[in-house]
Amino acid sequence: MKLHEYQSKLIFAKYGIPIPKGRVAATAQEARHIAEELGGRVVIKSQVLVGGRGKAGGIKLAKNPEEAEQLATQILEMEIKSLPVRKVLVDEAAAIESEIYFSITNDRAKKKPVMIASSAGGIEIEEVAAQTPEKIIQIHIDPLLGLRDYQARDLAASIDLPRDHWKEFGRIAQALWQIYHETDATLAEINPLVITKEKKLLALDGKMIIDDNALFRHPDLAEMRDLDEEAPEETTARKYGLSYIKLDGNIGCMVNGAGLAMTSMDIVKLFGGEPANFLDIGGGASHEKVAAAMRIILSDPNVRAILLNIFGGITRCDEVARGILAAMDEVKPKIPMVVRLVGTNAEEGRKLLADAKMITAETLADAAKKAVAAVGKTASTRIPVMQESVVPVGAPPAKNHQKNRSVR
Amino acid sequence: MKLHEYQSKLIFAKYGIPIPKGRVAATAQEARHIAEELGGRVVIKSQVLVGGRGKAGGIKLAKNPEEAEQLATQILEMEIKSLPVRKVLVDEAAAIESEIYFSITNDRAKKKPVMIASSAGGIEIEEVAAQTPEKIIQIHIDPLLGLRDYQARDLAASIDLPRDHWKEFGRIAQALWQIYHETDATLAEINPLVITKEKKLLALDGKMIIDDNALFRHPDLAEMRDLDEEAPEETTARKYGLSYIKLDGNIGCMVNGAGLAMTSMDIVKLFGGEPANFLDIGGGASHEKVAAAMRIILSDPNVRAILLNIFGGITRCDEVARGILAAMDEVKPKIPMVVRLVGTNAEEGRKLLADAKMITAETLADAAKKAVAAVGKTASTRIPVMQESVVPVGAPPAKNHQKNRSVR
Amino acid sequence: MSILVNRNTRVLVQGITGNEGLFHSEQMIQYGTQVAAGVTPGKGGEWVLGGKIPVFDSVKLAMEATGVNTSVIFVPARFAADAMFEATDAGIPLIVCITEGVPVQDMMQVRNYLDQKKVRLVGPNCPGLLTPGESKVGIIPGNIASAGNIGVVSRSGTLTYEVLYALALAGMGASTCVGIGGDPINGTNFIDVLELFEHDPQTEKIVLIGEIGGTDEDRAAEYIAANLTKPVVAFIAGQTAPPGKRMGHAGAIIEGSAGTAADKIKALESAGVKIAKHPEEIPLLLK
Amino acid sequence: MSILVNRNTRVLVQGITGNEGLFHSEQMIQYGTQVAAGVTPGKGGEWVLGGKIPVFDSVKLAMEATGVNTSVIFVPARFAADAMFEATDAGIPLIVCITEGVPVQDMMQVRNYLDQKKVRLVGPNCPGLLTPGESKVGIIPGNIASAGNIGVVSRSGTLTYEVLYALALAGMGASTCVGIGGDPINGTNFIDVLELFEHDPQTEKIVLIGEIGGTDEDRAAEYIAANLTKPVVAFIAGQTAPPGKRMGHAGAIIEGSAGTAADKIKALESAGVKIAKHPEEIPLLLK
Repeated sequence: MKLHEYQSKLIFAKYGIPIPKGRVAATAQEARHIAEELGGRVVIKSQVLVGGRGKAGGIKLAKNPEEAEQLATQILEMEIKSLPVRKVLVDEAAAIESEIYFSITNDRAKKKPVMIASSAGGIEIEEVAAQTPEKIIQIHIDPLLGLRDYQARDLAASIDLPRDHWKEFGRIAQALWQIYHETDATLAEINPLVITKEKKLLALDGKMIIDDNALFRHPDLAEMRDLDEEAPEETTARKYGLSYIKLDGNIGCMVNGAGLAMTSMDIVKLFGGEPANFLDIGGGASHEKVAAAMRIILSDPNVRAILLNIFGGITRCDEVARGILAAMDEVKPKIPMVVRLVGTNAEEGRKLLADAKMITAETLADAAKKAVAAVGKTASTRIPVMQESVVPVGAPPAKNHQKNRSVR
Repeated sequence: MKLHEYQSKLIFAKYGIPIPKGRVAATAQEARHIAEELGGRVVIKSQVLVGGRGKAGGIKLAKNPEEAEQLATQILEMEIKSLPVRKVLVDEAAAIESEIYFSITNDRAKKKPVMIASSAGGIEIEEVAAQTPEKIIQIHIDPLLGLRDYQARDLAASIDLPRDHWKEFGRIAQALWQIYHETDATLAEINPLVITKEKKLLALDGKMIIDDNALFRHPDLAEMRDLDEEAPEETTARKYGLSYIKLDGNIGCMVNGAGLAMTSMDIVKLFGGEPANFLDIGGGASHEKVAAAMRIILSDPNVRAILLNIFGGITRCDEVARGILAAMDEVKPKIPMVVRLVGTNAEEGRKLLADAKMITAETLADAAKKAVAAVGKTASTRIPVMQESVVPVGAPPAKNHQKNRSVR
Repeated sequence: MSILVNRNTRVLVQGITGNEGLFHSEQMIQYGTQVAAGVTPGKGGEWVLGGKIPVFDSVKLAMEATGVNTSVIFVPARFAADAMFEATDAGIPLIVCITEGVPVQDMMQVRNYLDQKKVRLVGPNCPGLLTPGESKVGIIPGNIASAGNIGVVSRSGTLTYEVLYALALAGMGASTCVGIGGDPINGTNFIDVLELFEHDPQTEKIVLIGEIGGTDEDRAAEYIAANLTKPVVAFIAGQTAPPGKRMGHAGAIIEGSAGTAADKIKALESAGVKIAKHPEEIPLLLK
Repeated sequence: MSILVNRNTRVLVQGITGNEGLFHSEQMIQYGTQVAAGVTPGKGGEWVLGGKIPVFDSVKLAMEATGVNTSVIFVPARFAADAMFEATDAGIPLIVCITEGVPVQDMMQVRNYLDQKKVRLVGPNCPGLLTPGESKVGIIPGNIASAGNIGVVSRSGTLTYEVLYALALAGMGASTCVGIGGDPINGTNFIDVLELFEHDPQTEKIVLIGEIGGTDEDRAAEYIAANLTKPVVAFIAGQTAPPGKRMGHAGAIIEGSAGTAADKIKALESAGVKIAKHPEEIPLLLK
């Protein structure tokens, strides 16, 4: 779960990392009030959960409260990568002397947290990493021991941080480690961490991602989730423990297991079709879950056929079959459905579905071919079931919305 | 540093360990007020930093506020093992079904924290350990990993705790671990942890000892030190970084290093004398420290001679010599002083002392013999220098006060 | 022969009284696996599955009483790390964690601790192990695979079943199938299993099933090129998946642009591995 | 021959710019020890002791530049654990920590971590090591000891000097003197050093100096009885000390009534060790 910049920085401040004075605003008037309180120049920063805000014009400097209001109005009317801006952060402008990149994240290859820093901080850091990797320093942290002070010092020395700042950098590093560890973050990033003209360290921007699997122990963080920032069908999917990502094709896929779901998509494509989504119903899917999954797939108006591929293991095919029947009973889809059930209780599942009007398949390739063929044949428009009840007014058009999401 | 029961229990409560309702009182009237607030029967418990309070009559049950006042008056007039009672804890009386012993401490042989529990809790636990050691369960904790939940469960199972209490016991165990770890305790003990008639777990008594070496990171705990509970000369000694323990003999000893200090005492005894104290001036003793040490030794009216044995390593003999001269200048002791200096800068040290009226010695045995002989000769009474300024009015007689202290 | 599990494997089921634990314990027993005991704290002394399997309060007690040598974990995600620590400290040499959704920082601690203790972990978030005809430890449906000479190793769950099924339909069997799980931090990896297969006389050919994300397949490719004499066929899922979610700049720095199916396929091909376009093509490439 | 340190020992001083670090670095150099570098974070690039010894910001940098093989730590107690972790992670095989007052929970973490990494620690709160005529690593005054065939191991600080001095006055010399320190949790213990002396050809006889508290001397006695062929003379300090502070009931449970000088002397005597009544008696018992 991604946190907004302003949420991340509030957490930073709680752990003692210095951040600029500032507050979040939902309206231009609020932004003006904050600018008045702060006095002097302020930065107006769009709060959206995508990168590249600056390049898109979502970050502006205002010389006075009037200009702050003006710019906030502009920014609050923007869409950045299809995401409408709903909030701006109004921060005191800092006098920057130099910019440092600093983060802690997981290194899956080394099975350890890694602390990353560079003297070449700022928005071009990825280019720095690609062009001059020697400017990026990585220090791994023993997960049982935690960050040692000497490691923070080594990092400071390695990025040639002036010695006057070592102690403060050490405190910030320990705070960032505590944040990373105590919030179950998979990323805690400060970019840039600036040295100001007043020779202070200041976290100008912050980004945090929390491990979804660990949210059960962080109810306070779970509440920070910004539902405005994700597609409504993804919200519904999460509620039911499903994993759903919308794509641009017309064959809806419902599969158990991420690997098999991806494989099903791959085969649809291999035989000339286009998958409309990734949808993993997970292990041990109950029939409520299956029904929810079907409603989500059908909420996409592009879908012309559904491919159901269930290989029973933890998931029992009879339970899935019951879910399919319940969902069909409720939503009465008018498009072709290709079903393939194999594995645990497959026989019982197939029996349950015997009377429903469905296309059955034996192998995965066979199922994909039949789904592709079905789309070719069907020309009937169908009622976009559930869509009205799922998509709130003012939500972004679903189509391009989550293009850069992935299955992992 | 030992904490009082009431201090320990306040820490317990902060970490979520259930304790009886109650508060500490310094007067009988206060005790009555607390008893009135609590209603019902209360327990009046003397707060002194020694064991065996119960057997000494320092813990009493009161049926009503009047009786609470009466008993508090009695207890506040007591001395327990020479320590006057200055405070009582007034706790709601619990209806006890059974008593558990539960603690976390250091196991120096295994180099790990150890969690200890027994179903035979209460004041006889040491006897249980001696007579029926199989009733005492020990589980070691990996200091890098911390207490695992399964270990708390194993402990609960091993002491045959009824299953209904396992979850609560697990929470208490994790809390006690956090307390032990976060306060740098060397002991965090609940004895007894009771199961009440209402089937709740309740920490009826608590004891904590904090690692003196770690107090630098716990200023809040360091403030909890009860100076009333230690000999004033020990307070002074700690202030100067000295380690001092009063004994019953008449030869004052001032030595650098605990092992050598004990050895000096042993040799004094071997040659027929009686050491008046253990005093380790530590490594790298400055002359202020040495002067303070001498004043502390001379504050004991029994002292008839002083044995100074300094073997220079980190400690430099010339610096010690300067300390001796400064102290002599100030306190002008009238008793014989036997001095032996060897090691780092011993030559310079001896030169500095050449003009002072002192008995010098080459070997440790020689020094001890001379000190014993000097006591035999001296009959002069001496002015008990510093004593008035060091010992506050109302302090306990120093003599028997700290009999059961040791050098480690 | 086979690897990791065989007819002598004596299994402990941690979380045996839960829905999944109970269902799959029964499936394992039906398959012929020696399920010797279960653990559910607070339920020690009970017997489950028709009174055949004793339940203990702790792994230690279960081990003392029944001498198990493998543990399979079905406990909920929030208790999974503790279950792995418990099994490790009790001295179980092989732990198979089926549970999905274990927090990644828990897994980093577990993995680092287990490495110290030289314990082998398979999973978490994995389907477990199957040596057809001998033993099944986990949730792989037993009826879809037959014994043979193909070693199967997979990061995936149900996709693994798909492959076993395709092999069986083609008249081929598996020596052992190892589902290593797809979590970012797990125990046994591709290389560990490839090494075991290379030294297993029964295994003649190997199937490797990978996914997008991470660099495990790339490192497996290097290992294959340098150490393996037995032929390997691979399938990589996720060729049509959109590019991965980036973990901020840090993810880009740590993992670079690696992790796409195309990259992995390229790496494996240069190691001499044949790549299947879809699972049902695997048996053809094995011939 | 000798144990642990000799003329090839190249020493790094952690905390070299502090008072104690600087003073004792000079003493070590004067003794002939190869002091190759120092570390004080934030002072890298400086030179100390007449411009002869370079100071680095970290142990890693110092090691890369100077190839030290032993580190001696003089940093304040609150930084000592970090210094030991740093030296360990940098790959220093022998760490000698002079610092006293290190919190005991810090030491439990350090000790458990170092054991994983197979690093040898001497101390903390110890006087260090001396191989007379070759190398001194720590704070033992060099001029009080001469080279010889007596191995000395001690939990004490200045008491160790007393013993070395008594040996020298009696015309005896030490092969190596090891001060293991008296803290409740430390690195190298009596048994480790006894084993090294047993296998050191130069060492013919051994002196063991113990104290009240703990059970290290008792375990050393068992080890001596079972494994040692060389004669051992011991002195135990604290015969007149009052009984130890008890760590509540827990202390009594963990350590029982053990730890008195009388107990330790009894244990050592039954292992065939001669007990000196005071340090100056040791040379007589060695004859």
